[in-house]
Amino acid sequence: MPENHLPAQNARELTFAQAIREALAEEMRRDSTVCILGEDVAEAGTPFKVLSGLLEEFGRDRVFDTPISEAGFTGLAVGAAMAGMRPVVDIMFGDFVTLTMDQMVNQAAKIYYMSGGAWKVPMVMRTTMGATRRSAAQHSQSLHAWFCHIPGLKVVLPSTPYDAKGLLKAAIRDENPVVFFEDKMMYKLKGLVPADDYTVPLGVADVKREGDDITLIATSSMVQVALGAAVLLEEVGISAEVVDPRTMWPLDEKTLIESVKKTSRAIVLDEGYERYGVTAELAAVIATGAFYDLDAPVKRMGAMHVPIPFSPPLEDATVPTEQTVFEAARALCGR
Amino acid sequence: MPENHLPAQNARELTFAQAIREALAEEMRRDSTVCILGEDVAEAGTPFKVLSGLLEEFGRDRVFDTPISEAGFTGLAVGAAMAGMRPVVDIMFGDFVTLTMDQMVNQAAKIYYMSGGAWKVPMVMRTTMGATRRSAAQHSQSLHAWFCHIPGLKVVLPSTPYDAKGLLKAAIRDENPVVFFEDKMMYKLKGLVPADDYTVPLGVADVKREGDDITLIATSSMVQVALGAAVLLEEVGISAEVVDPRTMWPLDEKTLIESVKKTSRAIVLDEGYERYGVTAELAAVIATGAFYDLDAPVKRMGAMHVPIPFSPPLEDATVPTEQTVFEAARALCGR
Amino acid sequence: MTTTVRQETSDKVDLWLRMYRQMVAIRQFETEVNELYTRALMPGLAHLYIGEEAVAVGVCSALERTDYITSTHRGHGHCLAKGASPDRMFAELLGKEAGYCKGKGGSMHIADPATGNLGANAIVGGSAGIATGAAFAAQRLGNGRVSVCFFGEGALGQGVLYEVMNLAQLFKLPVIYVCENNLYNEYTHYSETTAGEIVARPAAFDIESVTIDGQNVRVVNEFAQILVDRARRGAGPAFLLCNTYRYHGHHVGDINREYYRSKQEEQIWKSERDPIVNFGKVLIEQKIADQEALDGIQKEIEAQMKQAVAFAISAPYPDVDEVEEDVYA
Amino acid sequence: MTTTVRQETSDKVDLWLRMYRQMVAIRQFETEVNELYTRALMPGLAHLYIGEEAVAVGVCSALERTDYITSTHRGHGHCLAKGASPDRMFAELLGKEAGYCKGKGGSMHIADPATGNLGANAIVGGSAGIATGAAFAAQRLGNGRVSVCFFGEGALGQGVLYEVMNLAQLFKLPVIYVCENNLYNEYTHYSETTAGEIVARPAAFDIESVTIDGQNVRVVNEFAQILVDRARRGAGPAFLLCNTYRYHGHHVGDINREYYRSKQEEQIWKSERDPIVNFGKVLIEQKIADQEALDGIQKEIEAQMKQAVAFAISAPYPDVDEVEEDVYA
Ligand SMILES: Cc1ncc(C[n+]2csc(CCOP(=O)(O)OP(=O)(O)O)c2C)c(N)n1
Ligand SMILES: Cc1ncc(C[n+]2csc(CCOP(=O)(O)OP(=O)(O)O)c2C)c(N)n1
Ligand SMILES: [Mg+2]
Ligand SMILES: [Mg+2]
Repeated sequence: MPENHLPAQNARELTFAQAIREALAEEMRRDSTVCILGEDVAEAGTPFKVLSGLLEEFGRDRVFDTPISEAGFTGLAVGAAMAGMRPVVDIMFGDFVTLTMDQMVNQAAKIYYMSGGAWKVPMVMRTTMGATRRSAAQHSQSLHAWFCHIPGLKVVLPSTPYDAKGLLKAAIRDENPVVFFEDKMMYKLKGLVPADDYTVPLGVADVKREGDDITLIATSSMVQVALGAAVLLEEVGISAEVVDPRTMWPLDEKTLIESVKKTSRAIVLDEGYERYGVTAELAAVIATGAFYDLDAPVKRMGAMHVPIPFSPPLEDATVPTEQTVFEAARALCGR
Repeated sequence: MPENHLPAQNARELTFAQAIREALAEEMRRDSTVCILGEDVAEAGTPFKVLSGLLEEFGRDRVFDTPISEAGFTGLAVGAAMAGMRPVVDIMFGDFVTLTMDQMVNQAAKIYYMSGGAWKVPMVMRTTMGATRRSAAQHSQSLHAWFCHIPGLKVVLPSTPYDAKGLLKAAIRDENPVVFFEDKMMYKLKGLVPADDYTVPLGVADVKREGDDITLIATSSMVQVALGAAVLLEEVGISAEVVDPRTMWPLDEKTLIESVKKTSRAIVLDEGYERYGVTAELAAVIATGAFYDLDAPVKRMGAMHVPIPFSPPLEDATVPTEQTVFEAARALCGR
Repeated sequence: MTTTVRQETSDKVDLWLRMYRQMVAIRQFETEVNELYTRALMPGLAHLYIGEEAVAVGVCSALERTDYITSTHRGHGHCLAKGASPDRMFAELLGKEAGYCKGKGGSMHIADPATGNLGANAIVGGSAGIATGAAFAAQRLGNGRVSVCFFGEGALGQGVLYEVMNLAQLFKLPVIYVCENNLYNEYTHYSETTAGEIVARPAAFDIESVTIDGQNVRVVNEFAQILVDRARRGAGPAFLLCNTYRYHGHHVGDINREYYRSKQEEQIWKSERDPIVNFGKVLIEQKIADQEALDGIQKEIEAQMKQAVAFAISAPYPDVDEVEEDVYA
Repeated sequence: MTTTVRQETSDKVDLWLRMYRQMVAIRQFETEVNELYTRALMPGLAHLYIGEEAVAVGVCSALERTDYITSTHRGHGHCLAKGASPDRMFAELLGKEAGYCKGKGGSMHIADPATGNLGANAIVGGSAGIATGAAFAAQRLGNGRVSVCFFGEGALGQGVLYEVMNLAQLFKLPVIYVCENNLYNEYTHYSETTAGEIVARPAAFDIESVTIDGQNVRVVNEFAQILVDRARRGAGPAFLLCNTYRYHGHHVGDINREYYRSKQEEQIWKSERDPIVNFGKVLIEQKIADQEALDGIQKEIEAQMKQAVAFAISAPYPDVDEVEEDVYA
């Protein structure tokens, strides 16, 4: 059974946000080169209050409020990482990564390779994703697929407090630029988190629930949706396995494929746009890897191909829900 | 037979670059709101000389040299389009689109939707793609997959002079923001182009070669590679069909799926990074649409998941070639 | 001669009264927004413009209806000052079909071609390119329009602003960059995020730059008029720095603000520099209105806003099928 | 006292001769690059630094080996001045395993930790963040290093430059922005792309800004030294505008240039303002060297460069398997 299903004895219940904060605090204590840069990260602790208290413990030498200059402070972090720091930059809404693409993609991602391994860029970009917060089209996107497409970057999408803490600590210790996506609707999600130091390695998927009839491969907040759908499916006699890749790159293809080989049916769930996004890659990987075992086409469920609307009934229609996943799974299983 | 296999009687042989230039010139003559903005587009006619002569014909009121401000002049084009112009912006190397993502994605792509249809953004971004020019990691990327992922944008990847001209004219006349990718290694490619006014509609795939045993779905410069591979395959008795989607969005799924249903085998070829890119979407679409007809998993061939290296032997290894496609197709056909 | 003077005076009276009414309307609109939030009737959040009314009103009163504006996340005031109607605005804030964007945009994306409003924008600095581009189009099409880009001082952090100011000056575009310095980027004082003098930045691109009291609507309007006329004449872009203050939090949910600004600071701005109160005093002093008239305006607008809110509340949501409409034109 | 003076003098003599040699080395290196291109021995293109040697040499001579630089597409001069060895540079330009980046970077991406070279960069303005960040690290780690960001005047078009200048001044970072104004952004005169005075831009962020003759290596070095010392003391960032000129085309393939600049203009810069020739005259005047000594330097360096080229030509390409190495650390 995966490690996080057996939390250590000293585990406490924490929210997702608390788990993130704890990961940062522990790494900042462990390594004085870890620092935080972003807008309203100091006194305000970000608008989501995820970083509250870090300024008090670590002071202004470690937690830096920046101007509203996403490209600028991300670029600064790239150089700082090359020259001996381990910066963690905070991009408030994932929609603003648009402004950082040159720094992340033409610089951070390529420096190790372009320099033939001479310079490395150990930095983390933490940012958010996820809709249904009534924040409209420029504050609701899940743009992680862009980073997944770029060699040189690692991309992490935690789905539980346990994973969030362990993966963030691993990301900070990683020698490469890592982009870490937090679903802003999940900050209050609770879960058991050990007090002892631990990391979750990047590149290892986690079977969040075992099952036999269908595999639901889900990322970030969609893991909870998948788990909810699995309960509904159980009621109609369908046993669903829920697999969380946890990191999009490196991607643990083996675990995904093995699960689908076992169940012979799969739905891929991700909150990014469905088209040309994460669901496409995962579906393609499975369709190839489990080609001879699939009893039905892999079903993809992502965000509808529209800018996220503000109006609540419209916005709610754009993302997969327990109910829509339940129905899709039923249809796929032919029951 | 598709229209472009039967060029009108007044067709001439033009290079890909000439076809682009002619499309722009014709549209600029037809519509005085069409203008060009970019770096070194006027006297220099771009470093690729694609726009040579346009300044002479249309003057400084229509062809604007800009500072090296990709975000700035793209943003300017968005506003200009809203207020009655039809700007065509030139992003010299496709690698620099990193700098325009906020303008294209948070602004251009969403304005029509966010305003409930009140404002539209009829603009075209022309940019380049393609490796093997010995330009290294920051001047060789093919980042079109990012735009394909974003609702509100259309994405065009022409593969012949005929398509280039017809698609560019259609893009300029389109009421939406369109991103138009030109493979810089194809500018000298020749083909027949009618002198008469014509457009190629966005969203219609083209069967570039008919065949029975395997479908090679290819974009941009990969179409020539696929056609070359098809010739090699013919020699070993494999009949390959080559299908060019021409536009990534809107995507003509039907034509792709029908071809694969007929041949029962498919390779998807695209010069973008293979991971989380165009090949994933096309493979997923086919794996679903032709699920019951496929005799083998869809094979994806894109750029290797590495920053493009400078060193010629390394760079050449990163992209599919006639030979590697030939071999993959043979393996897929089991011969 | 006498006639002209009288004409001017009555023009001025009209303008002043109109500006006063508009400022009251914005304040009352925003008061209702806060109320809607408190009563949990509004989805999401909103950024109130209360305290800054003189900027939007002073500037927009210098514009023609066909002139362009772009606005920000704190955009209700700009939209109203440019002529938007409160009922369709409230409807938009509640995500209703009758809203300016059919409910698809919400508080941060109100747009309206009829009043030249190119749209509010939730990306800080995100409309700088758009406003500059509209000015480019106006120049190319020769339609004499001017474009105004409203933004908070936080947008000075965004590089694209410098890119487009350079372009605007090179092309001599009719665009006015109106910077609303309300002292805070969300929860951070602007002095922590802004090196040097603000107006030195546009000035570095040779852009005409003026710093004014953004709490005095007459001053704002006078300077805006000068810069707009100048732009319309073809003399190029300008930068108008308006010093102002927001009375409420960064957004409606930002209630406990003492960790980033003092109650005392808020109190001083409210009691000494309120744009509506102070302008009301001027109107009375100059005998353009008496207290009763001002109270009447207040009442009338309150009633109008209540009605507009009621309209929005009872308006229907868009049909769910609408979600896939308007993606492509 | 006498001793000190003699000491200073001999220091100066050493420095001047070293700077002279370095300028000659850069010119000779670039001459060979052009030759490699003409003889079709080099893959791709390269952007020659000939004419601008005094900037890289003057600035880098004010730096310690451990100080940082970032460079541009026109970067050979900066890399050499910071201490790179020509053989490994040529090897890189030819895509060979022995190159600074194992052949993976090529002309535009030479990087070398041993000499503090954070890397050339093919994105205009692309290294502004990196240089600023290295200064940030130096400050945080307290290692006393200074960071220099070289860029052409074309990079003034990139917004990120303003974002990081603001950050650098707010954080008082030890970074020097060295702007090489060689008059052209590729094929467009900088006056068509640059509104206002260049140095007004950094000055707007309260950054110490100086304009100097970039063709005079002594002037460049003196001012660079002042700004570097200042930064090392903790006094914050600076901006050094160096007026200069590239003799060759934008890149080696840009041969017919008359559509964007006159032969006469090129001639004047070459004949009247050549940094090597003019500095050579000073060395002779001041009796630091005679013509023969200078000719000797020239010969010696020519031979050295020929040898380095030969090394690179005969060096092997990386193994094809190398293509998948170094993607992740
Ligand atoms: C590019 C970008 N970065 C960050 C944000 C988050 N954000 C929204 S408003 C704001 C502060 C804006 O301050 P200012 O421009 O002064 O406007 P004000 O709110 O004071 O009117 C921030 C950081 C954003 N919307 N866009
Ligand atoms: C972001 C970006 N835009 C455009 C280019 C293409 N480009 C390469 S060099 C250059 C001109 C640079 O001019 P300048 O900064 O003055 O440097 P110089 O070549 O004169 O040394 C341009 C436009 C680029 N490399 N990066
Ligand atoms: Mg503010
Ligand atoms: Mg230059």
